[in-house]
Amino acid sequence: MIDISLFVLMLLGALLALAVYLPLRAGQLSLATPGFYTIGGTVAALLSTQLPGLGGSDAVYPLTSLLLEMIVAIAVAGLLAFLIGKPVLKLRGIYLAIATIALVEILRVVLLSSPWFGAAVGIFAIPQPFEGPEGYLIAYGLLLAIVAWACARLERQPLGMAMAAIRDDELAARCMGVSTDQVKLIAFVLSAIVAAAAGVLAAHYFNSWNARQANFDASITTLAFVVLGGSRTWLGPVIGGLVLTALPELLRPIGDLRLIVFGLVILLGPIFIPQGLIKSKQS
Amino acid sequence: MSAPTSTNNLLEIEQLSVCFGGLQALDRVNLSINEGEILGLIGPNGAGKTTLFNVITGLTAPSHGKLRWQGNSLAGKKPEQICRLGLARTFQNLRLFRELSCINNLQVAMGSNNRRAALELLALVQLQEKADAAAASLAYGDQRKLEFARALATKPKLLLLDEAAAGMNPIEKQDLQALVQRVRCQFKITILIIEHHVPLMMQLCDRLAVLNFGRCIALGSPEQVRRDPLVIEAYLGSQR
Amino acid sequence: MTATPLLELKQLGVRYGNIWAVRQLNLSIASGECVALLGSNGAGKSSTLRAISRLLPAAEGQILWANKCLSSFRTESTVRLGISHCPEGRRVLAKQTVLANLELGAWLRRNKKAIKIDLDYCYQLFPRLAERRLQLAGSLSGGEQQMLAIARALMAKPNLLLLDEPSLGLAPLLVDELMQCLAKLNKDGLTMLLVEQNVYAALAIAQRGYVLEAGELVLEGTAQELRKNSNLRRSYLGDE
Amino acid sequence: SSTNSNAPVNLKAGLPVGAILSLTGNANVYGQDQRIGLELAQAAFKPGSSIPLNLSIEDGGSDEAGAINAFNLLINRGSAALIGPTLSQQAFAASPIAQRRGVPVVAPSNTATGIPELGNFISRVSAQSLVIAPLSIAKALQLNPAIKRVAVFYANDDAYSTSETAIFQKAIKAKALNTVTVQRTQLNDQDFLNQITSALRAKPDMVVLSLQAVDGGNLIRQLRELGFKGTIVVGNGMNTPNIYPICQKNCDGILIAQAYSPELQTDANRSFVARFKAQQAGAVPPQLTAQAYAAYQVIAEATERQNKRQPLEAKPLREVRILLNEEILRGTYNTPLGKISFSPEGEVIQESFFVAQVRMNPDGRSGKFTLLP
Amino acid sequence: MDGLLQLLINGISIGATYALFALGYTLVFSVLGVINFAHGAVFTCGAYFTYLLLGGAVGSNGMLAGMHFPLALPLLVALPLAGIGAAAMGLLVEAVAFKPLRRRGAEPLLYLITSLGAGVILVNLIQLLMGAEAYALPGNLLGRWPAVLALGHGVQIRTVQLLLLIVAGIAMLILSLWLNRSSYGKALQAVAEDGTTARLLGINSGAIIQLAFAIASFLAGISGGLVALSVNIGGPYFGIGYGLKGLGVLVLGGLGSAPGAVLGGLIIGIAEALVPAKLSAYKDAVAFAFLFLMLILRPQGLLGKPPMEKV
Ligand SMILES: Nc1ncnc2c1ncn2[C@@H]1O[C@H](COP(=O)(O)OP(=O)(O)OP(=O)(O)O)[C@@H](O)[C@H]1O
Ligand SMILES: Nc1ncnc2c1ncn2[C@@H]1O[C@H](COP(=O)(O)OP(=O)(O)OP(=O)(O)O)[C@@H](O)[C@H]1O
Ligand SMILES: [Mg+2]
Ligand SMILES: [Mg+2]
Repeated sequence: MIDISLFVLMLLGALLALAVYLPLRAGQLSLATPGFYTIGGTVAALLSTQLPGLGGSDAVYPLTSLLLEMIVAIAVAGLLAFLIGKPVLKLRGIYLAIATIALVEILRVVLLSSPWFGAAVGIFAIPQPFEGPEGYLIAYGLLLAIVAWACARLERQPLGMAMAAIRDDELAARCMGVSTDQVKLIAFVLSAIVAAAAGVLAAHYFNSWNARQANFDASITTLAFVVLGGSRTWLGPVIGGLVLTALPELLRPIGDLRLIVFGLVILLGPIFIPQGLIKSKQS
Repeated sequence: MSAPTSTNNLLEIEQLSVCFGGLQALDRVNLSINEGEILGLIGPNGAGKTTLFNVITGLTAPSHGKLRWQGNSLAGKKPEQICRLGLARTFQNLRLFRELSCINNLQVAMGSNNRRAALELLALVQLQEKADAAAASLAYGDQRKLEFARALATKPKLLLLDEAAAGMNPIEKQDLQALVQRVRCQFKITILIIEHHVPLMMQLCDRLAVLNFGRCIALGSPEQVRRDPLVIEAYLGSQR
Repeated sequence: MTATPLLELKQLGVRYGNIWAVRQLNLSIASGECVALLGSNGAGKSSTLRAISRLLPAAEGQILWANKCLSSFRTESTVRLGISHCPEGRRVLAKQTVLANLELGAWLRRNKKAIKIDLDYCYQLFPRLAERRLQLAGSLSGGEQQMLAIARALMAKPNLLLLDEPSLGLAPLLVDELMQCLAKLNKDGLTMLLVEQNVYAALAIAQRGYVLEAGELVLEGTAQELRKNSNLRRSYLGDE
Repeated sequence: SSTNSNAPVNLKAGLPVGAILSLTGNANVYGQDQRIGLELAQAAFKPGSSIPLNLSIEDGGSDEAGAINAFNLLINRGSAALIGPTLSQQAFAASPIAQRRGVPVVAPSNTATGIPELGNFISRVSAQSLVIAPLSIAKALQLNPAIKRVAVFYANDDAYSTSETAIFQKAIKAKALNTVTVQRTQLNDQDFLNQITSALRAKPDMVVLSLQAVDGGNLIRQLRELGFKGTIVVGNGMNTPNIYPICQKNCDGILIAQAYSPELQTDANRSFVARFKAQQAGAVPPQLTAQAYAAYQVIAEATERQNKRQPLEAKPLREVRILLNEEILRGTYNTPLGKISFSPEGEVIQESFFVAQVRMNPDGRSGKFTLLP
Repeated sequence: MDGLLQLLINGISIGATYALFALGYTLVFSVLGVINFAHGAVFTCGAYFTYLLLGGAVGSNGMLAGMHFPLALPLLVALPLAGIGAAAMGLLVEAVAFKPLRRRGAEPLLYLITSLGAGVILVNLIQLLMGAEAYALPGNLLGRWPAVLALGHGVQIRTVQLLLLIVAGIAMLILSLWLNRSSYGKALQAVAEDGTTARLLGINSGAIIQLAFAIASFLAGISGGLVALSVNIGGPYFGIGYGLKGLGVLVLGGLGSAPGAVLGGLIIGIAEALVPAKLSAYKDAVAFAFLFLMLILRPQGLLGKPPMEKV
């Protein structure tokens, strides 16, 4: 019933959800994920179409080039997150959310308006490293496995616990010796890296890339993944991302009512399962 | 180069003042805490005790005055840095990591995921059975004990306890007293404690400092302080 | 004592998830009485009060107010009945001024003059609040917040006052004053259910008392009986 | 569970054909117009064909992921050809999938440069404004030779607008007119005060705009209200009667570049318009509806011809797709758009383009495109 | 000089729309401490209600195709009625997306999602019933008033926008009086800060929240109608576009402050207007960059109160 290409998008959804989850674990409602995702995609699109040396005109785009793109995108997004994280993470709660949305909007408008990034049309004819969706499935599966494994590990490490402590009470965490600024920044940078890596693959998978992906809707939808899945442990966002990405597709048979039912799910989900599909151990 | 100060002064507070708008919460307070002692801080409500804690732990910037920790200034240090220097505190209004389990609360403070060590600390405050319960689900008194253990988990040299015995009944207060004394010996730490329950403080503390309207009005052994007319008038009341 | 109690708990049970905090509690308060509810940490005292003011549902048993079952009432309606609950942990509205907190305490009352009189009474009871009337409640010291919480509960001019550890965090002098004042209020006809760790003080003003242990009633009697009860003395008063 | 493309094509209910339309998301208006066109075409071509099309319409949303999902879904269901997607951006993402899997795509509404070049399986019936835009500028000059100063508006984040305005601007330059200002807007803008007051300060005689229908309608209304009296030339994106109620009496007199005119007097168009009117209470069909209809017609007629030449029955799906694609590109079609055929790349070759002038009825809410000779 | 004046006027009149939108947001924020993402959809409902009440017919693509309200009401009647209709929608949103969560004492994050869900449902319901097409209110609603008023020196303002500005001003005045002067204002804040405590004080927080939703949605309904008068209803996503700007405006002015919402709206409007024509494509970026800088420099917004934390 579910098509391979949908599986690919589901894995992408899970990755983006993890990117939202990371700062949220540290109590930071950052909605910048689609921005870093777009940056990752743009880096990949530019490199693979503009740098002939990478093998963009080969029949099959070399995996090493893909890896290289990944590294560049991660570096760019990570660096950017590091630079803007410092001032931005001083903001709290909804203010942080709005500031990050503002950044995403700025990025979108600038990318859509500058010819270097393909302007309104975007960059297209992006070379394919894989013959079909199966390749992407494996690549995304690997990426997700790595990120999920890292998150799971992180949660058991002092850093992960410090993140959760900051969400509960930032001030108390500071008084217990947690360098909250540093922890928040790490979470933010990690999130940017995950999103950018997901974007690199997406640019190839989508054959084309434009900055419309970086919009407010996307920010909120990925947040919905996390909330519905559960925001206390890594499995929550993964499940949320998988389920909510698949849902609109699974609802196709009901035709015009599909988005209404989708809306109902995200309306009723938090009401009936306030902790999300995956609960934390305690309480 | 500053001359080395006398070694047994862990923390020195000099001419410390704090203003909130027009309100002088602390007024030229001088106090030095000796290594290994239990120093009690008492005074009427709003005298500035918690504010003093806040200044020491870097949460409130002093408007005036100096803090010296083992001879080095604490000026401009962030709370987390101060904590890592070896000053840990509890909060008057309980600030646990409410969603985390008791054991995770301690692990955050320890900065490690060593379960065994955390369990030992929990056992110290008799909460080992609640190890995996969320902190928010504990009764008030138990939350206080957990905070105490959490502060200990940072391996402090100086432990600041704000109203450590609030919400406990007399027998529990006695337990706490024993616990504090034991902790001092076992962990070789110095303790600065705020508490309104005077009998407890009399028995527990080596010295008592009394704040009133932000000023230190008395400092000395419990006996001296108990007899100080200023203290009786401002804090103890005549019947005690 | 009058024939029908003002408040009656019949076989009350309260639980959090599947943990029972209170079980099979029978308790009654006659109009004009002051009843103390005692017990150690986690005994279920606060949970009992929360059930009465309907912050928590009664998992079993009944709560009767003048023979009327409260189970269909919401918290705000219990206030309308005249039940005023001064909760554990103060819960002052940190972002509003002291005055606004007090005014909100009288939210259901319409008689401006009477409100003003009570406001003055509260200020007289706690002069510190009068000094701080325009300060944000969140910036008060712990004890000052406690005063505010008590004063706010009084502003509702209740028929039944539920006090959860009112002396918590108050300086000794103030505890004495508060207890005297509560005694006077009770003499003037205010019914009270008093949860206190300060057992001496509580039994000094209460006419009767109940003792809970791990959620179950272990002892009840007049204040005098309780004061004399050796078990209680041993386990709660800390007498040798 | 994808259909094996080596298995014989399933003709039980007709030749499976899929359509991917933006029925939801912010391009939903276009998708809805297109759906009507496809439904009309189904009714028109099914009877009397030896091998009718079995059309399934799927919502492609208004973004790339949605289009990709719908493309994959329909290809896996064994579609022999596809119609869609609605937006050019979506085409850049989704059409290469069809190209790789050898499924012919006839795009009904992609106008960005580079779409047919995505591959030999990709063609379109939606003409770019290359021919029309200069035509409409010429017409404006013919109506008012005094025009010297031109203000240009376009939505800077919209693929269609940016493509078309480039053509317009070239045409303006070619006529030796003076472009006094170029104002950029954003796709979802509704209020254009700033751009308009700034443009009016440059005292243009003519305004040329490339915007989608709703934005364009708003802009024209505000332009007129703020006192612009000169000529207005609008692009292809506004070629829909939906603009009448939007700019109301302010629409009167605007010149519009059309890839489709309801006034075109051919049999194909007359019967199309009649069908549309019958279904839509006498309304006039918009361009998007006509183009969707034409896309369906292209596939239906190509199928019919191919089947006559070489019955498709029992042929492997893969081969059917290839044959069908070749036949699509080979043929000439009498569509409501006029006579069309395809370049080898798949670019539409359309004979008739139109410049129409809007004439509003006195009620101010309905009007008519009158063709300018 | 006149050019600059015109730009200012432009900015103010565009800003008035943002301000009106943000006022409703701010009211809900002041009681719940959360953002109601369904606000944009309620605003859209207001616009469609106004259209229908004015006698407009449903276009061809919706389920209600061809239907229309039997009467064509005058604008002054239709607008308040649309406001009431929107208020009803707002109450519905509150009942399904907010109340159940409040009962459970859920964390604020959840409200964002449930209200988003409610918004998605509303938008798609509108599309299902009314179709995706654009609708325009009749052009002659202002009666004898000209479409544009000349203010002298060649400076002009569209009459509709003047109207919007006036409504925004009045709404702000009433709201801030209500929030700051009446005892309801305090109760509202109490509910926002700590619902449990508010209930312990006898405040019927449910009723207060409903009241706030009703007022905010009424306002949204009226503004939806007025904005539709100014720029036409572009489709079911009409209000969503304002949602994001409104959010920015709200934060710029300071969460929970009615004058802040208006000030923020005007400032963003003017900032956009002052973007030179050449760079007009970047005007959204400029507005958001401005917002971003403001946040960094003054995190609590222009008129917001700085957060206070006592240990
Ligand atoms: N941020 C602030 N703004 C204004 N006044 C403040 C602020 N913080 C504290 N105060 C005032 O400073 C005084 C000292 O407060 P502090 O909390 O230190 O008292 P305390 O001695 O701990 O009292 P308690 O025993 O009641 O806890 C109080 O009167 C309080 O109202
Ligand atoms: N929110 C909660 N979730 C789960 N369990 C709880 C919760 N609150 C209290 N409990 C449990 O219910 C029991 C009774 O708690 P309660 O707060 O009523 O005790 P108490 O008598 O008031 O104690 P204290 O004197 O410490 O305030 C305790 O075992 C406590 O752990
Ligand atoms: Mg204190
Ligand atoms: Mg308690």
